[in-house]
Amino acid sequence: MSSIPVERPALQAKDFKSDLKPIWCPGCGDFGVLQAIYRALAGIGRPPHEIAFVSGIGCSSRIPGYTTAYGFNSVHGRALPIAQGIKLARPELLVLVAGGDGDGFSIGGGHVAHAIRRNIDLTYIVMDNQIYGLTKGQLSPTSPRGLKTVTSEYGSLEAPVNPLLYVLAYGASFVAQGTPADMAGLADVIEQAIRHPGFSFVNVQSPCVTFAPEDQQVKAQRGRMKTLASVGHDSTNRLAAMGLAQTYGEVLYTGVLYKDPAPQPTLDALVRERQAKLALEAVPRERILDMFLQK
Amino acid sequence: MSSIPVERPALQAKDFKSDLKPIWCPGCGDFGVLQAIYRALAGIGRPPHEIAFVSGIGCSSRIPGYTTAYGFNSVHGRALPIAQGIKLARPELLVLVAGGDGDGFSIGGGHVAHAIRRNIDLTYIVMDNQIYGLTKGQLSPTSPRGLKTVTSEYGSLEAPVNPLLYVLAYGASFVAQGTPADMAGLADVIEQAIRHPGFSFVNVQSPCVTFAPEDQQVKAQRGRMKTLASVGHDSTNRLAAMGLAQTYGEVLYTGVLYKDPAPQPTLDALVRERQAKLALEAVPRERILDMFLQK
Amino acid sequence: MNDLIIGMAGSGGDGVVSAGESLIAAAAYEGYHAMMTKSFGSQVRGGESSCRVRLSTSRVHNPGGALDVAVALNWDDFLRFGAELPVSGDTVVIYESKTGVAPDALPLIGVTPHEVFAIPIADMAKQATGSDKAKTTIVLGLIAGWFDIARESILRGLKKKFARKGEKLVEANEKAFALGEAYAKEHPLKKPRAMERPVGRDGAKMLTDGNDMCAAASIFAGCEFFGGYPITPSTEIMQFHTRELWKYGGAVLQAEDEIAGIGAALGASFAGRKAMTATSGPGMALKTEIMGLATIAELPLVIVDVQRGGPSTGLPTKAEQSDLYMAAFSAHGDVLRPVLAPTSVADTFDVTVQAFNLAEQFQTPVIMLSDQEIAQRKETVDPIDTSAFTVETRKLPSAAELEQYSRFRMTADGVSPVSHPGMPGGNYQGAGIEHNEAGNPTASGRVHHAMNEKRFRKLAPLQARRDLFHIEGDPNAPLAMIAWGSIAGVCREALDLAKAKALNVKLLVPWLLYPIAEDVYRDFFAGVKAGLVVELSFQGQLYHLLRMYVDVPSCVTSFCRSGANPIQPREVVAKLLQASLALQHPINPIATEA
Amino acid sequence: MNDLIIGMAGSGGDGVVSAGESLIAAAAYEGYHAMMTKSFGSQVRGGESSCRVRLSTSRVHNPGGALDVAVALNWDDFLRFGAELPVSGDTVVIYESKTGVAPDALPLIGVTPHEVFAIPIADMAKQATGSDKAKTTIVLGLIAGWFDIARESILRGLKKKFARKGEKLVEANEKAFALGEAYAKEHPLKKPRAMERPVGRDGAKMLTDGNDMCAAASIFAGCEFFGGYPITPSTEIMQFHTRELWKYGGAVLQAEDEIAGIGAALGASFAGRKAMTATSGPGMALKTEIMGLATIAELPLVIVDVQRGGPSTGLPTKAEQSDLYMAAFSAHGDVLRPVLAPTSVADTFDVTVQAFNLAEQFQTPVIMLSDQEIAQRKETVDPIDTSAFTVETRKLPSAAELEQYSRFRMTADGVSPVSHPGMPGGNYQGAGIEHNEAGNPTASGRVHHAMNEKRFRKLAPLQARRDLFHIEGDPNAPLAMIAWGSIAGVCREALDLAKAKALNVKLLVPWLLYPIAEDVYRDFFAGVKAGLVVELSFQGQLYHLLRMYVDVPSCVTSFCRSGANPIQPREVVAKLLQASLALQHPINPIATEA
Ligand SMILES: Cc1ncc(C[n+]2csc(CCOP(=O)(O)OP(=O)(O)O)c2C)c(N)n1
Ligand SMILES: Cc1ncc(C[n+]2csc(CCOP(=O)(O)OP(=O)(O)O)c2C)c(N)n1
Ligand code: SF4
Ligand code: SF4
Ligand SMILES: [Mg+2]
Ligand SMILES: [Mg+2]
Repeated sequence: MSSIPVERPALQAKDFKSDLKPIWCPGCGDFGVLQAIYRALAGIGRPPHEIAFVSGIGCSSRIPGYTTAYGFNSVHGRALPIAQGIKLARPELLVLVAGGDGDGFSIGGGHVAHAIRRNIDLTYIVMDNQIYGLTKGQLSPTSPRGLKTVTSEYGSLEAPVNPLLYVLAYGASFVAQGTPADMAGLADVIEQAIRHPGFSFVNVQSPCVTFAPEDQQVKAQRGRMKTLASVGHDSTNRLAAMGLAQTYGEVLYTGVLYKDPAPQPTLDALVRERQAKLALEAVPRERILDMFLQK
Repeated sequence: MSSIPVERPALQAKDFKSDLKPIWCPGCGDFGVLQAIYRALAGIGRPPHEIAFVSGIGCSSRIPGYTTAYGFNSVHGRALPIAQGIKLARPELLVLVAGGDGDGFSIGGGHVAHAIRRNIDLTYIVMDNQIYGLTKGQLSPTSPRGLKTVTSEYGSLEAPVNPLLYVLAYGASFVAQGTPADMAGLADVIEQAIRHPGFSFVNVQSPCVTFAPEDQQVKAQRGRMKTLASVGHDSTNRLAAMGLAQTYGEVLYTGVLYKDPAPQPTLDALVRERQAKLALEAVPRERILDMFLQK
Repeated sequence: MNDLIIGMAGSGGDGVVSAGESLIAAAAYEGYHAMMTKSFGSQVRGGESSCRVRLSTSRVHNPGGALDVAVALNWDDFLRFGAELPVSGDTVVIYESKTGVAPDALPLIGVTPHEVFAIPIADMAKQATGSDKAKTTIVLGLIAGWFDIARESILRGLKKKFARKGEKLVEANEKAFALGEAYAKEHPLKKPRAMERPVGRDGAKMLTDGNDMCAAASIFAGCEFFGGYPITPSTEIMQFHTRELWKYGGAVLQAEDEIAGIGAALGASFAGRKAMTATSGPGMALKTEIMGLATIAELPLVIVDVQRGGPSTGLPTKAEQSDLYMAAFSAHGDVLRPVLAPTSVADTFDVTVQAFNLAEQFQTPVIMLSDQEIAQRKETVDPIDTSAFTVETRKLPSAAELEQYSRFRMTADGVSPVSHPGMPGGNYQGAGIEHNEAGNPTASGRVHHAMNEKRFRKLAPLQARRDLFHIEGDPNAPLAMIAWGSIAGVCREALDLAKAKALNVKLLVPWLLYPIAEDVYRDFFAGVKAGLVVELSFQGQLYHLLRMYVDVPSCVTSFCRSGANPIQPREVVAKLLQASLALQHPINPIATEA
Repeated sequence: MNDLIIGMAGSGGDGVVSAGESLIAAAAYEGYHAMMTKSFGSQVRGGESSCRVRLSTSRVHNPGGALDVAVALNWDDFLRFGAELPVSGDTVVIYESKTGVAPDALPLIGVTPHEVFAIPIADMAKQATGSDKAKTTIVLGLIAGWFDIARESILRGLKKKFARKGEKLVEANEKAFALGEAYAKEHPLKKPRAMERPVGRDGAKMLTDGNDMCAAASIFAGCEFFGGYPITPSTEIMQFHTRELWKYGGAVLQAEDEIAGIGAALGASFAGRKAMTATSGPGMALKTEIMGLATIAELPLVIVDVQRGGPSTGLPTKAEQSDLYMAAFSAHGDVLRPVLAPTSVADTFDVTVQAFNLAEQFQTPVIMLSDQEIAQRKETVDPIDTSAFTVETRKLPSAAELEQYSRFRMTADGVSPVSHPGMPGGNYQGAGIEHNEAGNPTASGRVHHAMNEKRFRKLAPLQARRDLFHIEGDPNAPLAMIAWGSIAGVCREALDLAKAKALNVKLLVPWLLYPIAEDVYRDFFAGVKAGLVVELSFQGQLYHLLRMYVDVPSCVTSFCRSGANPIQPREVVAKLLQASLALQHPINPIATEA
């Protein structure tokens, strides 16, 4: 093998690191996520210009700017629609989507189900810190009931969203969870997610050191962490995965919760198929008006 | 008993019928839903002016106008937010929400999870006809894969939304399904839903006779219908309910899929509690600025 | 006779719209200019429906006013359309005699039609075909008989239409048609009204509506992506694309809402493809935020707004021109975004192509304001020579520029070459946050002002685009009209009527509504003594928009009305006449009779 | 000395903002007029931060220009704020000597400060307290010492601030303060600058920012519901309500997005409660559709837009006045919707109350355009006599009207009594679709036009609301300014400066921005020889809005600039001077020196 010249030099994590210095608070969990993404991308080996990395708005949504990929730090909650447009327009690209719990499950919550049921080949990474970081500490949809924040002086009265259970119910083809408290595991599930054909979702419990309470921090996480392998979970069983997902907020399961053993064709693949088939029927663009002639 | 004068004369279905003649197509399933609502409301016995009935836009969303309740035929997809505002502002009202599959699970899909996690005491009835009726026959989020419509000449490439599974994953306190093919059953689940304290959801397979395919019509439904009682389903088991919900689109289960045996306090109740408690701390409105004085 | 307006109404099942379509198709085939509008009751199916068909030997600019022929298959249904089917003293009324109404006691208030025929249409249909389904074929026979129009082509169309339902049905309809024709011959009109023959040859005209024209034009212009959500009266644009766009390697996303629709389209544009979305008022409202993102991210995008009556859900099936303010101003921050409007089905082609070209050339969202009238009416269109159109594409960075790529580089014309994912060396961060030339976030007021200046400056060339404006009539006329969108057709007809009354009038029709091309209007206003800005909106939005940038002479006023009750050419002429009289300068004394 | 501007910058942990707050609180307590703004780097935590405090014995209208005192705990941090902390030849510069910079080699380009003190602030803090955390307490001591200001009150404040952290910390800070003060006494300023004493008594002033004032005012005005979603720089309004509104039987919904936020608020209003939402540009964009619904459903609703730099995400932490177009026009269809703007923290009270009153009185959504500057700056406010304000509530139907209730009855003033769920007999259908008087859907053009007319007509009384406008300066002055929002404060100061230069200027400050109160402007323009409409936006949006309805004289021009680099009073004065010279009519020759 070693004598055969490789087409491209192998890429390393540092090739995905941009010159922009992250403006996250010192110790923010998102630094770990960023490292894990560098590693995963190096593992995949696609050059940065073939990657489109889309995000919404939030501390976490700044992440594309810290990579050398084409980035689109769009508007709050709309990363998934934009990413779907990119992938359908250029299916040859590797399309990553990332953002916060608020971005993804509050304002952007309406888009998740549809991205998933379309099964477009995207990887969606949510940095779930149970708080609104960028706007300085308001309740997020994943904030636990009772949490006191600047918008819940007397404690939150609402049950949190369960991202894992939701995406399983939406029929996601690949669902995993990780935390920067386990960097190797996190890089691994992200790489698996990218490799998986179809919509893949990774929930990352990425602590906000500035606004999230003590029990969300890395130290407390260690007490709640459990690998899915250690509980003998069968990651091809969606209903079992839903059962485990119900413990979201208590146990912090890491690893692959669900992976479709026989992935359905992706929408981008189906679209390409349709395009190829119908191309035969196309009249030239400049003669498109012929169809209106009264013959 | 008969000698004690009742405060209000008992209400009948016709008391909830307005003078407006429905402009649905002859035979539309929504006529049946309307009748079932009249009956359920008569069963409940609250006078029409104590009811706020909110909808979005769609054929189905016209339903409030055919009742004598206070109605709000709002904008497409936003019935739930408006209804939540009404209920939080006036918890003493009975608040009903209704609309189509597109209204509820496409454009309005982002609001459902949040209405449910807040557990506001609303009843939400979706007239699920697997099509966009009002706009004349486009794909809806519940349209089955492969369906040919005016927006899917070559067949839909997307998997449908599963309303039952979604709301179960969101943690809805009461989830049922009905069809106008079984009027008594439908009126019954709607009445149960209204009586249930907390967020209740009723999916009604209400056929669009004009645009939906043959196998969605009442006649075909009869072949797919199965009461949940007949399969011995335990409606207090959410995971079991999720299992059954996975057959959405094939089997048409009717009855109560899930009912929280120990319903959590509703948000409107928690809010009232908070208001009562904090009222003690209130300075008069006209002295609110005192807090800014530098003492 | 060289102009004929036919209106028909019946119940949902009667098929009057289908009959209208047969008629206009036949007329178009023979080379008539024609236009057809349809209208429905509020019921989704089974309610009343109507159509108006106007045929002419010269160009037709609008659906016209009072009917020459009114066909009531049922009086209740007919009357529900009120002002949409106006009967005058010149109208020939045809109705189903079985409704029991006596010809001298028609339920028409305040007007006696020229001539009335109570005809047992259903019975005749039954006689010819064994069922009353062919009622409208009888009507087509009557019309062909009386007006001597398109006989062969109607029969040819009926044959095509019923062919796949079997030879028997074809024959039955031919019989029904013949029966109607025979009735007409036996009962000649008091005042014979045979239509003149059109010029032109069979099959040379196109026939389509504005929505299909827009979608087809977008394919011509290179559109490769459509993202959108159904909404009346724009849905047909998406529907067209779901049939056609794949053939060109494009893709269509029927999104979960309008935000996702425009989001996906913007994504496709970021990925280097030409992309569009289409919607109507409520959907436009939802797209506001992402339109702003497209502006600051400097990405091409075409947004079609098929206007209907507003505010809110408003009047979903009626045309209005009340979204202009929204198109020009709906975004936070300082935004300059071109707004274009077609005025007919035919020029929907030109304007759609312009929209794509401007979007690409200036890396900007462009809004095309169509309206329900243009979008959903059928119109004959003369052949379009597509080779006369250029198709623009965005300026890509050169290899040298990619060496040290700076996405938002300050260039002389404000347009910076734009890369897209997949292009090595072009890697950059797109963003809605203010950025420096490299694309990195900034909070600097200086950079922000410079970037605003760049985003405005790059659109300056639009000021000189006189090809986006049309002046009709005598360019030195003292009386003036300005009209945009479907109402431009009304004013074109008014221009002809005014000329017939010897009023000296000119008409300015802008395709480009915003930014305001100041010199075009200043030049147009020179020498004007009185003028009208004619619009189908309550406020007269273009009139006020003009005032923002141009000193509109006080003799030019706004003439406007809310939608669903369109301004008629004769009303415009009456206003012009009034203005001319008020100038104490009676151009033609006989005009006072109007 | 009667006006003092202090600017400080340091790293996140240095606590300069907290020190500024101590200083302004003490000054306010003593009866000074004061204003404080703060600014942060882009890092969420641990980045650089700065504040500006302006103290005066008379009213303060804006944060001011060059600093009298510049405090750099770290030069890198200080310099990052650039134009926000301008040093002039009059500035006293104080900096941490340990940074190694020599007093004669400051990294300040093109300016030599009046006097420079390199002080071992950290060391002094350590000496006093054992740690360097009390650096800013040293600075407070220096300031109190040199400017003889608020000594007792600062100490009183420090005591309160550190009390719950223990007596030891209080003592340590008192020691640090004394050390700073002693340093000042030992090193007197070249030119002594002791501040004059304020008039007024201790504790009589309020101190707050615009967001808190808006929220408090809304409670005074009867608000019972807040629905919203966090967004900078408006979030504090919601935060206030989540603490307070429950106390008044109200409720707050932190919704899942801005659409749900305004939707819930509209629902609460439909249910008969006064309701509001608050947001900034991107959120406003999303609320567009439901704002249109509120207009056609004729429901009261207050929408606060705290403007920041745009378009899109733009400059989230900087003020701009570029959402005016959006506020006036963002909706499809013909919509008239009042837009108000406060100009200071103090009048945010008045304007918020007006917003609720207008909403209720006219059953309409009302937009209040605050901006980041007003919303987030702290300001002293003189006591407000709330009993002088009326609080309006919507007109309910009488018992007789409920007998045969017609929700949208055509009334003389266009306002129809409105019921709400729970009210027997008032049952009606609210809707976004066009409706007749009873509230039932219609597609009639006639009814539609009449309803548009009603919805516009009911707002006609706004034209006469001269109380929503303020004319300052000589009402007959030939030079004029118009300014709204936070820039009004800049122009108020410019007015004073102009007067000092013997320029005869008047200033119009509108609270009501839209609809344009035509007569107010016409009257104001009478006799004006030159004027400026001063705005913090690229386009000058009010200037253009005025032109839509009023013949703005050509001598009145737009003076505007994008946000994050505010126009300064002296720039306005320079413009006025230029204008006055251009008029060939030198009002005062010495003015040419400026
Ligand atoms: C339309 C819109 N609404 C609100 C905001 C303000 N905003 C920015 S980020 C954010 C939430 C941040 O929380 P999350 O998505 O969880 O990301 P994090 O900062 O915690 O990583 C909000 C509310 C916005 N930028 N745009
Ligand atoms: C914002 C917005 N987008 C789109 C529409 C157009 N529209 C009205 S109803 C509807 C969908 C109707 O389908 P569904 O909700 O399933 O109701 P149905 O008519 O089938 O009962 C659409 C797309 C609208 N009115 N507003
Ligand atoms: S605020 Fe929280 S999420 Fe944001 S950068 Fe800081 S630690 Fe990270
Ligand atoms: S179109 Fe379908 S859903 Fe609408 S009224 Fe007709 S049958 Fe019912
Ligand atoms: Mg978060
Ligand atoms: Mg439906």
